[in-house]
Amino acid sequence: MKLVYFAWVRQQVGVSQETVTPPDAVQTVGDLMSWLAGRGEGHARAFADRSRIRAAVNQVHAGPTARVAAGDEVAFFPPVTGG
Amino acid sequence: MKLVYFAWVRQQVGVSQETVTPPDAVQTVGDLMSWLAGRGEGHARAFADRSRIRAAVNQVHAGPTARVAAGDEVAFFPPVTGG
Amino acid sequence: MIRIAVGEADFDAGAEVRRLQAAAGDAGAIASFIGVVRPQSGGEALLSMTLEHYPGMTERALEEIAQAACSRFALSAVTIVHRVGRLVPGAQIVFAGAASGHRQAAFEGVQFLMDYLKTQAPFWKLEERVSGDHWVEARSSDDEAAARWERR
Amino acid sequence: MIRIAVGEADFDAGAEVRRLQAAAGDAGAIASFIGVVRPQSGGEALLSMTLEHYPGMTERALEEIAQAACSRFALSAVTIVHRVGRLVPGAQIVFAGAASGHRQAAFEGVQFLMDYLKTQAPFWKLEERVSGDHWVEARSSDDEAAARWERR
Repeated sequence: MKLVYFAWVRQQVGVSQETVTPPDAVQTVGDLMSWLAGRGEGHARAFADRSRIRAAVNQVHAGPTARVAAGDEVAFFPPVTGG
Repeated sequence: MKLVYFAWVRQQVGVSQETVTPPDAVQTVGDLMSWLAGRGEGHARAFADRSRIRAAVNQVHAGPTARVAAGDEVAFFPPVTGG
Repeated sequence: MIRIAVGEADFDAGAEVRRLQAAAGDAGAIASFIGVVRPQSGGEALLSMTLEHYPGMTERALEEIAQAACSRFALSAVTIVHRVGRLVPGAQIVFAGAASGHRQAAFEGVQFLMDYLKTQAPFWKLEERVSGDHWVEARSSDDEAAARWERR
Repeated sequence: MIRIAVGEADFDAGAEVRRLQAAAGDAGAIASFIGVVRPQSGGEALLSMTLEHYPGMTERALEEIAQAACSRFALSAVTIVHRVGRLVPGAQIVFAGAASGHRQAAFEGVQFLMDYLKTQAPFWKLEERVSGDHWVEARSSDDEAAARWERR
């Protein structure tokens, strides 16, 4: 599973992307966030307040109950501020 | 008093402007329209249906009860259609 | 800054936008509208559109509309350019633009300009069609569009 | 016709407007919006604004927003140009334009584009101020602006 991070989420995690193989119990975006929060200090800081994080699965906006699977590209980022 | 006409009002009256000296009884834009309607065939046709005519006194939109006086520039035209 | 221009010459919409930007100062939002002569009217081909206006009153009316928009929507710059004379399909008729610190104000400013321009500024359109010449009739939808600003 | 462009290069708003006009066909109404980097933010001078985005998803999101606007407002042409990278105050950030047969549809089309762009397209702004770097926070007013289209 490919993970990509943007804006301050990227800065706190410390990398812009990484490839991970989460355990089978990780079925949703929400599960993935919980699992990622335990991966280290940067990840813990980034995912400390999930209300501040948005996600996309395969480049489509996705809520915490959206399913994730091996081979997916999952992105985590703050609410967007373009325009 | 200077009168100016635009669009089909101008075409029906037959001139784009004229100088007139209406009688003292002509006090308002409405009075002026009634008086002008009697000035000839073209004028009669132009002012036949007053609901279709708008006016300006000294280049400011004016209703039928607006006052007119010697020296004024009074314009008659259809509802505007610019833009 | 208010810029009003009425004349036969065509205008450069890009240059007008740049001018608004330059005049906008701190304003980060610039909205604009361009009206173009359509190729059809009343179900038949339009050969040309001739715009007549009331010189003197036109500029005065546009200036008043621009002033009203500036104070109502806190605009930092407004431009209205309106052509007169004979225009062919595809030709630009009007440019209206507004600069503001907020995008909603910029959008509403330009809509206000267009709604009042269409109901207050002394312009008249004569269409030359295959079937003959036709004066364009004022539309009640334009009156209603302008009236919505009165109700607020 | 839908035109989407995302990149570091500056754009020519005038050329974009002319392109919309050329693509507009019978459409007589063209509305557009330009966003510019402001010189101030949070009460202090802004030195620069860096726009980060999600390559791939950005273009897809903009395309979807443009498609939605086209079908909803019967637009004949839509353009969205969005810059990324480091921009200084006064620099253009975004151009959004729509062509339609009716001015109200053109205005609403561009407002829809901007409201969804601000809440759906994956862009993030990092402000460089004298006091340090600050990520721009999403504004609830932008969410509300986008939500009004859902309610209709």
